[in-house]
Amino acid sequence: MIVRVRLFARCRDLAGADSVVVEVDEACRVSDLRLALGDKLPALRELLPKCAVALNEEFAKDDAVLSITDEIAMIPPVSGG
Amino acid sequence: MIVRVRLFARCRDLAGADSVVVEVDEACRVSDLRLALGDKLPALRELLPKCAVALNEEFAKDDAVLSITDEIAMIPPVSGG
Amino acid sequence: MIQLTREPIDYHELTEKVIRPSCGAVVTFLGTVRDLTGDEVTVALDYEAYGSMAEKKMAEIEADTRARWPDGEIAMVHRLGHLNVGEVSVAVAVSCPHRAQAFDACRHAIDRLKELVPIWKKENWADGKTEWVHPGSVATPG
Amino acid sequence: MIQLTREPIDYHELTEKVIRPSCGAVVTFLGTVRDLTGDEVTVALDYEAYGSMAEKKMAEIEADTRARWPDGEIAMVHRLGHLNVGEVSVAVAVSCPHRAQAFDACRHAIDRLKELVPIWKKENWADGKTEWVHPGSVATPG
Repeated sequence: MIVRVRLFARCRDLAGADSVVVEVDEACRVSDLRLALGDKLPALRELLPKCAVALNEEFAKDDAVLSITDEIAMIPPVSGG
Repeated sequence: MIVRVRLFARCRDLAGADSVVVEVDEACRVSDLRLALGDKLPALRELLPKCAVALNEEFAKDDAVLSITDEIAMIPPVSGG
Repeated sequence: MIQLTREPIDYHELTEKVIRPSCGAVVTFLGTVRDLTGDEVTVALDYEAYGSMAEKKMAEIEADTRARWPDGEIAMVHRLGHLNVGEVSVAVAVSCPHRAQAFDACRHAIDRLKELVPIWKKENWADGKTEWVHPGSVATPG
Repeated sequence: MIQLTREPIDYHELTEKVIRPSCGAVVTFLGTVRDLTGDEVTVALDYEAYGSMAEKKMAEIEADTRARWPDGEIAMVHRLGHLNVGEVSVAVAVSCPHRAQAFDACRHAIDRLKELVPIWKKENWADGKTEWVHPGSVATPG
């Protein structure tokens, strides 16, 4: 399936875009998504392990399974405040 | 010697005055002053043991010796804030 | 900066005063008049001070707080006179480089103020009676 | 009440909003832009958020703080966009019956905000370079 992943802050700068479309298998897990993103955007590889993944605006664990309808985002370490 | 003692809050209300003049011996200590005040103003006797004594705007210990030039005040338990 | 005042406290101005380029955190504490003390209804408070000593003690607390948290500013104001429920009786604003320091320094300053500064409040109860608040002494409604 | 805004934060209005007759203490925390980070000179910060998730997380922190300190109010605002040194980036105002609670509740809320809310700042250094701040990741000046 094709999913769109939102990118923020340095992830966005490194990718040169505020989202990226990647093709992943059905029943793709968050950990699989990380690998697919690293393949598609090698510039992100260093930062990806530090990022959280949000599914529908909630932090997701690495074994969570993506759904085609999920809003997906990479969350680099936050620095608000 | 004759000293004037400033009174605040419930001390003042109980005494009916914002200061009181008492006669004390030379070399009077703070503890002696408390006794002299209790003799002069029996209404204060219950509250006096809870009060601090200030000499020249500084908390004084019971064995501190009064000077005729001291500014003397009874400080009932504070409740600012 | 320390001050006693009979006017409403402008805590916004007080807070602005402590903001510094070198400080990333400001904590402002406000004491406000509560409507209940235990089960009794307060309609107003009257604050009285031994003014000169209160200012001296507040200045000492300011100096002590600065000595413990040297990088930053502190400002505190206590109001005197008649205050209605919801009005601000005391404001303490502190800036520090980081937030943990700012919280600790502000807490330190207000804790010392409540312990050491000769200021007293008189409760004005709903039934019309009044009573000086002297913690630790036996309450005698007046 | 929680809010993201691109306008300067009116922290006075925010603080007024949480004052309650049943609460005797208000603590307001402000985060302000510092001029130094370590040895490097900051001239400005740019804040960016994943807006919808940031609002959701702030609402969760508000609810969690209320659950822990049920008596009182909480309001928090985070600013986004370009901020100069000394400007307020975040404000958290909390009222509680007593001051220890108000300090603890305000501290809890800002600590959680800095830990959980998807907001990022970009340093604008004096030499014209910029750099996203991602704690725990290797810094790569951009």
